[in-house]
Amino acid sequence: MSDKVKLTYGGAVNAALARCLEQYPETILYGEDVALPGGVFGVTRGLQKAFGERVFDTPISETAMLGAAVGAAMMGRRPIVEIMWMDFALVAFDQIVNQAANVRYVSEGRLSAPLTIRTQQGNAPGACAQHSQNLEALLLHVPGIRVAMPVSAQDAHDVLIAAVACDDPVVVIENRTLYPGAKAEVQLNQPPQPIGGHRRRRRGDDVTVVTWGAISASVQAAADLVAAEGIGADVIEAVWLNPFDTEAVQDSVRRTGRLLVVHEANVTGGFGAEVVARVVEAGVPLKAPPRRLGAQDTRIPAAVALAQAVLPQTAQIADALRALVKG
Amino acid sequence: MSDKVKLTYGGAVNAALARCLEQYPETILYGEDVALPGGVFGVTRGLQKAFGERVFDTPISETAMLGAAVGAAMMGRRPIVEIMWMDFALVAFDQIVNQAANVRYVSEGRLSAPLTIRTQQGNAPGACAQHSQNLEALLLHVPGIRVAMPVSAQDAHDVLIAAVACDDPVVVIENRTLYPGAKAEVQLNQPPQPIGGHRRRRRGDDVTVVTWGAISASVQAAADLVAAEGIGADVIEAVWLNPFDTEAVQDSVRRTGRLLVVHEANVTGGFGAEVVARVVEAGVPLKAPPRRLGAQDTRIPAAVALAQAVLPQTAQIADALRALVKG
Amino acid sequence: MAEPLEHLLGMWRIRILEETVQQLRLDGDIVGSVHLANGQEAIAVGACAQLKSQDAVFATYRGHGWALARGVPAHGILAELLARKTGVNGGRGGSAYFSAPEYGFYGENSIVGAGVPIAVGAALAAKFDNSGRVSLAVFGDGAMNQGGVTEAMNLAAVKSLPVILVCENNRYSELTPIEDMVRNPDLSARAGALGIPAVRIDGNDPVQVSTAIALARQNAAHGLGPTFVEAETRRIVGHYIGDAQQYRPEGELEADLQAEPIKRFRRQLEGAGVPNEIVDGVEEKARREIKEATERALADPPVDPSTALEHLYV
Amino acid sequence: MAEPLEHLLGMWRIRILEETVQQLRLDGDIVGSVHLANGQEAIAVGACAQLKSQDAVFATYRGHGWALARGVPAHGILAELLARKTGVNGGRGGSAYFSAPEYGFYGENSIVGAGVPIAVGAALAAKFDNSGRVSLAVFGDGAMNQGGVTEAMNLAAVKSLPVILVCENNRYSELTPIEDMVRNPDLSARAGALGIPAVRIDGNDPVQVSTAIALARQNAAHGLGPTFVEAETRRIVGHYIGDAQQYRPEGELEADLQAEPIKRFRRQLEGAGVPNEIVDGVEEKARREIKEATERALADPPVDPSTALEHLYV
Ligand SMILES: Cc1ncc(C[n+]2csc(CCOP(=O)(O)OP(=O)(O)O)c2C)c(N)n1
Ligand SMILES: Cc1ncc(C[n+]2csc(CCOP(=O)(O)OP(=O)(O)O)c2C)c(N)n1
Ligand SMILES: [Mg+2]
Ligand SMILES: [Mg+2]
Repeated sequence: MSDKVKLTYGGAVNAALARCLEQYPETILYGEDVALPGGVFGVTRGLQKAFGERVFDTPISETAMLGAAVGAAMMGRRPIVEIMWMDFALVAFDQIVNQAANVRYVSEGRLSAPLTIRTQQGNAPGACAQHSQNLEALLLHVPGIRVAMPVSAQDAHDVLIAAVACDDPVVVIENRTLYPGAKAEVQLNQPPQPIGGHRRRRRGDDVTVVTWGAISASVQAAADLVAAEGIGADVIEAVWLNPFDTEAVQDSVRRTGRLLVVHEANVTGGFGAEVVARVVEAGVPLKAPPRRLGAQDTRIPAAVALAQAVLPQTAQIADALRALVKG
Repeated sequence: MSDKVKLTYGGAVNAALARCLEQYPETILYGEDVALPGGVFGVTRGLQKAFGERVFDTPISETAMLGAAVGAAMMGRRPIVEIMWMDFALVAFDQIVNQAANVRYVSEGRLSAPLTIRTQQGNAPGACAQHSQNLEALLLHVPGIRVAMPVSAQDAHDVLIAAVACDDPVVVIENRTLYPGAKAEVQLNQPPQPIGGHRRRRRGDDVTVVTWGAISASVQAAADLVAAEGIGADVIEAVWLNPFDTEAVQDSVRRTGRLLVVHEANVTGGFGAEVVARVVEAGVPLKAPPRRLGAQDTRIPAAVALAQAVLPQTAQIADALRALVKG
Repeated sequence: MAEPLEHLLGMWRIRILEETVQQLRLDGDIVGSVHLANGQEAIAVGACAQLKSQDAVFATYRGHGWALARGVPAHGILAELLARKTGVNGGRGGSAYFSAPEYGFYGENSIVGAGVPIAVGAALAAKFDNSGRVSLAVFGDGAMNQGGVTEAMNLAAVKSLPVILVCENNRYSELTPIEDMVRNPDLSARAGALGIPAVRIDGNDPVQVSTAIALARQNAAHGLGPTFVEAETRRIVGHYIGDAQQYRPEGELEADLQAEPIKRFRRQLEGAGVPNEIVDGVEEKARREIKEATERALADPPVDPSTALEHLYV
Repeated sequence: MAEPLEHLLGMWRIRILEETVQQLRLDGDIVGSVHLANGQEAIAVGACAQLKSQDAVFATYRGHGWALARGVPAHGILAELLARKTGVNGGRGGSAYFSAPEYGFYGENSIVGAGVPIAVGAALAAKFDNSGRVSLAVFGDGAMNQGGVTEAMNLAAVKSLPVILVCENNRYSELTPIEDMVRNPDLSARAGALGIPAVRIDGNDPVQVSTAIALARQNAAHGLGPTFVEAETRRIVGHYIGDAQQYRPEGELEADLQAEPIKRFRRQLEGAGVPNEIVDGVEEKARREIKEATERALADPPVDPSTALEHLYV
C-alpha cells in the first residue's frame, strides 16, 4: 500500500491526528465541537468514532480546556486541544503564558507539559474583527512555547506529528482558508520529524523574502510576477517560528543583499521586526534597507473591500520586491 | 501655593489619580484592594475617603473588571482600572485586545472606550515567574491600544493624567520597584499633556540608546560608566510606546550612527526589534550593526542570583556600548 | 396597534429579515459567517418591548433580531451585512459584530460571553450618570460555561448594578447540545447561587418574556441589581448558514417547528378570535418593510476602501 | 503515633515552618513576597491524611503547608525559599511557585484560580492512565470569583473527573473581606448549582476536614466526579509578610487566635486526657525537625547562576 495519498490541508491534519491517536496511546483530543460533530471545519471528522472517549467535546471554557491540558500533560498524557480560533485563546492566555510555558523551566525539568494546541487564525472574507487577527507574535515573545504555522498539506501533517511528539508545549496555527483547498499529495508514515525548519518555495539571487502562514501563496504569486521582469526572489516560508531558522534567512540575505518580510499580521510589533533585527544585528551586508509588509496597523473590518485595503495584497508584495531590487 | 511638591513615584501616581477624580467627574477608579485598603502598594491610599463610591474594590475578576471598564467607557465614564500585575491581565486579555481595541474602529467612531488600565510589571527580588514578566510587547502589537511606561515620578504623574484625558484605551505600565523610591520634585497642575513623547536622559554623539521602563536607571548608570571612558551615549527613554517617537530615535541614530535598544523584556519578539526595524527600514546609515539587550529568552527564576543571570545588568549594558562604539 | 399584534409584527420582522439575509448570503451578496435567530424571535421582541430609550442592549453574533427589536432600521442592518457605506458601521462590523448606539443597541459580540462584562459596565456607568439606564445582556446557554460570565454576574450582584441577564437557552452551542456540557441543566441555578433572582421561562412566548423582563427592569430600576432570565427556546435553523445540522436527533426539528413562536402566537391570536386578515396583514406589513429596506440597501453604494484606516484612534 | 497526635504533629510542623520562614524573611535570608498559612494548618493536614501516594495536590502561593503535609521535606522547601541549589526547584520557584512532584505536590500557583483547571487536567489524565490518581485543588475564597474556577468545576462535573475541590475560606482575599465581594457568602452553593456535591465545614478542625476529604476521595475513586469542600478558617497572620492588617475589625484577630486549630486541638486532646508531656512532646519534635532542616538548608550552597538557562525546553 502506497504511503502517498491525495489530501486537502484539512484532510492532512485529520490524517495526522488519526496517526497520533493511533501511535501514542497517551494522546487525548478535545475541544469545542470536535468529537461528535467532527469540528466546525470538519477537520476532526471520524476521530471520535475511531478512538472513542479519548476524543471528546468540551464546554465553551477555553481556560478550563487549556488548564486541563497543562495538568493532563504534567501527568504524562499528550493532550491535543483545539482552540477554534486563535482570537479565542485570549480569554485564556494565562494558561499558555503563565502556566504551560513555566512548567519545565520552573520545576528544573522535573515536570513537563507535552501538550499541543491546534488553532487557526487570519482573515477570511467577511470575518469580523474578532475572528480575523494574526496573533503569532504574541506567542513568539513567550519563552517556553513552540510555534508552527504550516502552509502546505504536507507540512500541516508533519508539523502536527512533530508537535505531538515534542515534549514541550507547541501551538500549531493553521488557517481556515486553507482547509478546503485543492488536494495535494501527502507522504504519510514517515518517522516524526524534529521541530523546526522552513521551506524554500522559490530560489533567487536578488532578494530574500521571508514569510509564513497562508499569505505565503500571495508571496509566491508576487515572486512569479516579478520573475517575469527578471527579479529573482528567494522565498523562505518559515514553517516553524519557534524555533526559527535564523541561519537560513541570514544565509539567503548574505547572497541576495536584500530582505523583505511579509506576514498577514499587522506590522508594528509583528515577528517581521524580529526577522529584520536578526539579520541586521548579524551585520549581514545589505544593498537596500530591509522592508516589512503586513496588515496596516488597524483593526480588521468585516467588509471584504475594506479588509483588502488593510491586508497585504499580491500587487503590493510585487511592488515591494521591485522597489527593493530596482531602488 | 507652589505647584511643586516632593513625591515618590507612588505618591505622584496617587496625586495624579486624585486630580483626575477631582477634575473629571466621569472618572471612576476600581480594582482589587484599591479602595478601603488603598492598594497593595499603597498607591491609591486615601482616594476612597476623598471620592466616596467612585473608588471601589472589586472581586478577583479581571475579565469582569476590564469588561466593565469597556462598557462604562462606552457610556461616557472614564474608568481607571488597576490590574495589580501585568501578568494577571493575561486571564482577561480578550477584553483588552478583542473588546477595548475594537470599540472605536468597528463602530466607525460612533462609540469610544476612554478607559485607563493602570498596572505594573517586571521583576523584583524574589518574585516568581508569574510575577516578573515584562509584557509590553504584547500590547504594542495591538492596534487601538495606547501604551505608556513612565519611569520618573513626574512622568508617572503626567502620563496618567494624559491617559485619563485620552479618549482611547490606554494602558499605563508602572513598576513596583519604583513606587517606594526617593522623592523627587513633581510639578503639579499643568494642563494635561498630549499623549506621546520621550525623555532624553543624556546627550551624546557616539551611540544612541533607546530604553523604557525601570531598566532605564541601569542604562543611565551604564552611560555614566562609559562616559568616563569617552563614549558619549544619547539616551532616549521612551515614555510612550504607542505612540512611539520613531523620529526622535531616527534623528539620534542619524547623528550617532549606532543603536542599542535595552528593555527588561526578553529579546525575541520584544519591542526592541520594532525599534531596530524602524531605524534600518528608514535607511539610517549605521557605523555598526544595531544591538538589542533584554532578558534572555527564558522564564524568570525566583532566586535573585538566577534572575540576575537572566536580566540585563548595568555591566552588560556598558559592555554593549563599548562593543558598539569601539567595535 | 394592540400589544399582541405588535409582538407578532416584531417577530415577523425578524423572521423575514433573517430569511432575507439567508437568501442574500446564499446568493453571494452577503459574504462570510452569518448566524440567524429564526425561532428565537420572541425573546428579543418580548424583552425590547419593556426597554426604555436610555437602556442599552448587548447581544451576540446572533444579534440581527435584537437590533431590529431595539429599533435599528432593517435598512441599516442589511446595508451593514451587504458591505454598504450606509451600513450601521459602514461595513466594519458585519453580520456578527455591528452596533447602533443611537438606538440603544450597543452591539453584537463574537467572543462567547464577552458581552456580559461589558453590559455590566454599562450598568455600572448608570450608577453614576443619572441616566436611569438599565442594561441588558443577551447570551447563549453555551456562554454560561465561559468564566467571564460568572465573573460579570457576581460583580453585578455584589454592586447591585442595573442589568438584566438574558440567557437564550436554545439547547445548543454551535453543534453541541448543552445537556452534554453541564451536569445541572438548570442554568438559572448558577445565578441563584450568586444571590441573583432567577427565573426560567418559555422563551417562545413573547408575553411571558415581556412579563419577566418587566419585572427584571423594575428590579434594576429600584436599585435591586441584576435579574437572571433563562429563556428556553429553539433555533429552527442551523448555527450558521450552511450548518447541515446532523447533530439533531430525529424528529427534533419537526417538534421545534411546531413550538416556534410565530406559528404558536398566530394560533393563539386566532383562538382569541382575531380575524385572519388582520393577522395576515401583520405579516404582509413586515414583508413590505423588509423588502423595501433590502432594495434600498442593495442599491446603496459599497464601502469606500479609502476610509479603511479611519477611526482607529480619536 | 495515634492519628490525633499525627494531626497535631502535622499542624505544628507547618506552624513552625511558617514561623521560621517569617523570621528568615525578616532577617533578609529569604527575599521577596511570602504568604504564610498560620491558622489554616488543619486543612492541609486533615486533607493530606486521606490522600494516597498516587494523588496530586495543586496549591496556591500559600502552599508551604500543603507541601509539608504532602510529605515534601522541610529542608527542600526551606532551601527553595533560601535560594539554595538543594531547593525543591533549585530556587526557580521560590516561596510562591514551587513544586515537588516526587511527593505528589504538583505545585503552588501564583495566578489566583489558575491551579484549578490544571488540577482538573490531572484528574482527566487519571481517566486514561489507570493510576487511580485523585487530584486535589486548593484555592481561596477570593479565587471563587475568578472565572476559570467555575469553568474548571463545570468541566470536572460534566466529565465526572476524580478531583477534590478544596476552598480555603479564610474570609479575606488579600486585604479585602469576601463578604464585601459576594452577595451570597455560601460559596459552596456555586458548586451545588453546577451539580457538584458540596459541603461547608469547620476548616480549623483536622478531623472534620479529614472526614470530608475521605468522602470526597471516595466519590472521586468511585467515578462520581468532583466534590467541593468549603473549609472555613482564619489566617492569623497578614496576607503577606509585612501586611499591617489594618483592614481587620477590632477584636477579630483575638477571636481568631482563640479559634485557631492548634490551640483548639490541644485543648481537645487535654480534655480527652492525653498527658501534657505527650502533647508538648509533639511540639518539640516538630521544632527539632524544622530547626534541623533550617540549619541544613542555611548551610547548603547557593543556586548556581550558570544554570539559569537550562531546562527551558527539553
Ligand atoms: C471564547 C469563544 N469560544 C468559542 C467561540 C466559538 N463559538 C461561536 S458561537 C459558539 C456557540 C455558542 O453557543 P451559545 O452560547 O449557546 O449561543 P448560541 O449560538 O446558541 O446562540 C461557539 C463555541 C467563540 N466565538 N468565542
Ligand atoms: C489573576 C490574579 N489576580 C490577582 C492576583 C493578586 N492576588 C494574589 S493573592 C490574592 C488574594 C486571593 O485571595 P483568596 O483566593 O481568598 O486566597 P488567600 O490568599 O486568602 O489564601 C490576590 C488578589 C493574582 N495573583 N492573580
Ligand atoms: Mg445556544
Ligand atoms: Mg482568602
